Amino acid sequence: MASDLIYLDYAATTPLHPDVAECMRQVQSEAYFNPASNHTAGRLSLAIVNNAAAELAKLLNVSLTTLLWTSGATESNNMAILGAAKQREHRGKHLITMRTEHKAVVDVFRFLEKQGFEVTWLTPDSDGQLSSDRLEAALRDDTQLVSIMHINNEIGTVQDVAGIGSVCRKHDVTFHVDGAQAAGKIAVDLATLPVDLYSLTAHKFYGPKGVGSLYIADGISIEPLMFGGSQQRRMRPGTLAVDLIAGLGEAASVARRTMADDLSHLSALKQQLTRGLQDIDGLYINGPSEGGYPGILNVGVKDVEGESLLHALEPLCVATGSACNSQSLEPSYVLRAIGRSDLEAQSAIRFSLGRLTTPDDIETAISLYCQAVRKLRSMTPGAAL
Amino acid sequence: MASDLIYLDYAATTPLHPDVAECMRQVQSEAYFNPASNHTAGRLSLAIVNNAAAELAKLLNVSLTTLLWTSGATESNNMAILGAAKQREHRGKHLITMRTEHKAVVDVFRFLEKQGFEVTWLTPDSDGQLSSDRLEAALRDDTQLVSIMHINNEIGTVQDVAGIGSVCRKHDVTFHVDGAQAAGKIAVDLATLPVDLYSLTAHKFYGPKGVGSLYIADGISIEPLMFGGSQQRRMRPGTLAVDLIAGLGEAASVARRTMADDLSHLSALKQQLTRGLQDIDGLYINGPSEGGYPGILNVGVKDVEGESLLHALEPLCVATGSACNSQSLEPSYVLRAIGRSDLEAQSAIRFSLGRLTTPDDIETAISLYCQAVRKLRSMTPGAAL
Amino acid sequence: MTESPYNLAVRDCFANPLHVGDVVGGVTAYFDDQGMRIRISAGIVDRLMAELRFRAWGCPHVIAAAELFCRQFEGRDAQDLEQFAVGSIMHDLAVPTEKTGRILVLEDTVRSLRVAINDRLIIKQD
Amino acid sequence: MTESPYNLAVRDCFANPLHVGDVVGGVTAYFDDQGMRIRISAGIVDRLMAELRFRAWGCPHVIAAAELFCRQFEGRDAQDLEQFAVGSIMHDLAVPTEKTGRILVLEDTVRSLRVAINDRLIIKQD
Ligand SMILES: Cc1ncc(COP(=O)(O)O)c(C=O)c1O
Ligand SMILES: Cc1ncc(COP(=O)(O)O)c(C=O)c1O
Repeated sequence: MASDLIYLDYAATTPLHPDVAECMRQVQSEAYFNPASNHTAGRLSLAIVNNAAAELAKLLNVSLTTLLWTSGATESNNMAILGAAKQREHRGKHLITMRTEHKAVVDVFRFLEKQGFEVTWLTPDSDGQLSSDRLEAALRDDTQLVSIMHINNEIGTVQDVAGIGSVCRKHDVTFHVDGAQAAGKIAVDLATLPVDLYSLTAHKFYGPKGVGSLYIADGISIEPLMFGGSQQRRMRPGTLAVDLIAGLGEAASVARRTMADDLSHLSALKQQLTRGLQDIDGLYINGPSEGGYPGILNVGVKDVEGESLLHALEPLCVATGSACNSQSLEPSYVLRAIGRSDLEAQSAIRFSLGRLTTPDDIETAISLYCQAVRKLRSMTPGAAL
Repeated sequence: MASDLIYLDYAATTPLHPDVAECMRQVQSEAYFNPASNHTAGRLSLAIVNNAAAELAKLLNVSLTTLLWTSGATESNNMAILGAAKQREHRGKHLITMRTEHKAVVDVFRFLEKQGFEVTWLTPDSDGQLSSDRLEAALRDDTQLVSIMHINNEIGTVQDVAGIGSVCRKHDVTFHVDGAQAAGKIAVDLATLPVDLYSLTAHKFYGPKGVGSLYIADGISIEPLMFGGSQQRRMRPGTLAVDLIAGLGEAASVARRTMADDLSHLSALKQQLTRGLQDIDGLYINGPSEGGYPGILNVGVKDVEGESLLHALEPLCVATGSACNSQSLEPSYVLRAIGRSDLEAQSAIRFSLGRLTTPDDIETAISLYCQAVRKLRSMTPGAAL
Repeated sequence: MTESPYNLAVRDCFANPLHVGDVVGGVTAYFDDQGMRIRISAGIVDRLMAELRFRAWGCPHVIAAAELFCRQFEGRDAQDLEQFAVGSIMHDLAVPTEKTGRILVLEDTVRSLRVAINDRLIIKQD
Repeated sequence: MTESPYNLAVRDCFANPLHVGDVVGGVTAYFDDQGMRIRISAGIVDRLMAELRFRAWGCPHVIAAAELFCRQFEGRDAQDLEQFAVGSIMHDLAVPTEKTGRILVLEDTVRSLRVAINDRLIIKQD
């Protein structure tokens, strides 16, 4: 990367942790075999896969056999939601999710709507939070699936997964959680959380891109998304990418070791950033002012156009709205759902911080942001003279 | 890998070409960004993705916009077959494939059968070959999709894709080709071949595992398999794994340079192997005795049990049947389809050769095979005395 | 390899706008559409637009377009505004076609500026 | 890390079978089931199975089981065959349960060997 760039887009993707990169290199050169192959080399790769599964199982506090390898959270979400909805279709065709979910959840439910399912789209409060009471009120006799994300990718809201899950258990409703922004970043103990399906992706926590996992609690069964071959108990066919899986396992292991330090590092940086920006006139925080995930700070500012702000911020690499839809200029639907106007949503900038972010990076970010706002405001016509 | 192992299972998976490994390392450390991110870093990754697409497009002689990134041929096959079948459901519910297809095709059609589609399962001749006449005879007014693989993964048969494709074009039937064993290994010119959908996977031609592609000819539209986000023209969502994609592009570029040499290298080795084994009593070749892909030789031998043969062959890493189902002991359905008995199919060994295979490896393979057969036969009871 | 969505001209006009401001006592035109807002003011000396200033609220293309307009027409005869063409600005700044509507806001502003200058000149001639 | 589907005992019995062959003139039992074939012959000296030999067609577990049987019972009293237990062979060779049927072919062979030896001994006693 051009050395003058400052990367504050860790929620979009992270670099490989050096141990992960090293682990993958080793597997690529010494154990690149097909874990399904019935020979010594294949078994070497299979052992590596099993070892990685054990690492991920430890991170989530689950048993090894509850985890499937996928190509990422998008696939995990599709598999979980489509698979559960179809499997329990007889139980009812009512599904519940939130308006602030990631597209990889929203668009799956939109598809199911076209297939004859009925979806209730809950709106969270202005912090992005959904109370379990709100959820309970939305449940019906024919509700069979609820999908609520763990950490919001745009504004950092951490949902009350335990509370929402309990409500689902009480009503015998399958509960899926999109944990793409949470796994490996905050403690996720699936032995105690009442969650049936949990999606994650390695590249959000310093693991490789192109690999993720879906946790399927014991006793839960879903229809597969793909067919072919007997890998992964026929639930997800395809040659296992042993190096990617090893990388995910290593990233899980690193995350377990460093999670506490990561969180305090991020909290300090977020505080520094929040303080540095707070004196800007017309600045507001999108999302929770307290209690949110410390790696994400989303701010908007009055009377500044979003695209120009983003351009003026270069060499800061930050996001407007979700990384996944930042190529389009539509105002973020997440910000709209928590009550922002189109205009407000347009000036939103998501700073997402990570392990390699330094206080110097934050200082630079603050001063670039202040400058950019000043400059753009100085250009703004008041009104017709 | 333990240095005494001899890897002759290139059809299961291949090691990374050094240029591919190097390219991926560079991308991982310098351009690990999300190509969908709207900032300088993201655009750097996007340029790398576009560059890789250009390389793959050159390999297949197609335009860039016809290619989608997937997680591998399994996903490409599922997407192509399910997506085409559903898209053209109004046109008819009759589908055609072959009994010798890979599980990642077979099981998709089995699923479609359960969904109310009717599938004709064609049996190839004893070489594994399907003539376009046989195909044409099977077509009906309500046939909407034909899926025939390019190179068979177990026995190396190369299908007459041009002939079969012409028949499909003539009858306005969508034609999908599973090219997992062909792309990057033999010339595949999709500008001239009458193919609508073509699946491939990088790890079969010295690229990374966990990434593949689906070619969708201009004018062909299919339903997506997954939903979420606007990546890849909404056809395949999920964060693009820029390093894997770069690796696939690099592997395509290497393949273009080395294909002719690869093929003559493999032909020489296959000849050496065939000659070395030909004197064994009761030995026969499964698949085409001539004209097959030179990287694959599948042989069976009378009066020898398969599992013991495989074990006696260690440290040779070879496959019995397809890599993907070699954990189970069922006789290969591919060999059954070309007319082998269960017993014959059980002793089948697939040698699959690759760029790094040496004449010495082949010599060792020959002598281990001869020894193993001798030993096991010496143990065989004639009959009740 | 790093392809910016803004060409060099946009980046220069955006980073170094030389014409931000207002000409006090000058002729002014303002337009507001599509969420974009542009104000241009001209200081007229003997039919010449001796000074051109702009303020704009919009994406980098809109800001750069306003700046480029000022760079191109400052010091020229007010008549020359007839020659102003959105097409050439779109081309110079490689504006993506989906943003055409935004650049038309500049066109509207320039047209209204021309009218206002003509009015002023007519008044003066009277 | 490389876990073989065969434990050390299987690998040893398979790689170094010491009892392949036939005892010419010995007592012989043959069984053929589940696609497995096992023949065992015993050279009897004073009720002792002085020599045990096998031939087998089957997977490595079956071959190893036959070899292990010979190793365990060679030199022992024919009566001891009563003690032969599939369970202990399955355990020693860590045979996966789905292969139980195959090992039962060995049991059948051993049972038939016992009967044949008894017959021979009775004949001799006569
Ligand atoms: C909340 C959330 N869910 C799902 C995804 C999709 O993950 P991936 O792109 O790895 O499939 C992302 C990231 O893009 C995310 O932030
Ligand atoms: C013919 C064929 N099709 C499809 C596949 C599936 O490829 P992948 O495992 O990379 O998804 C394979 C390899 O396993 C294959 O040989």
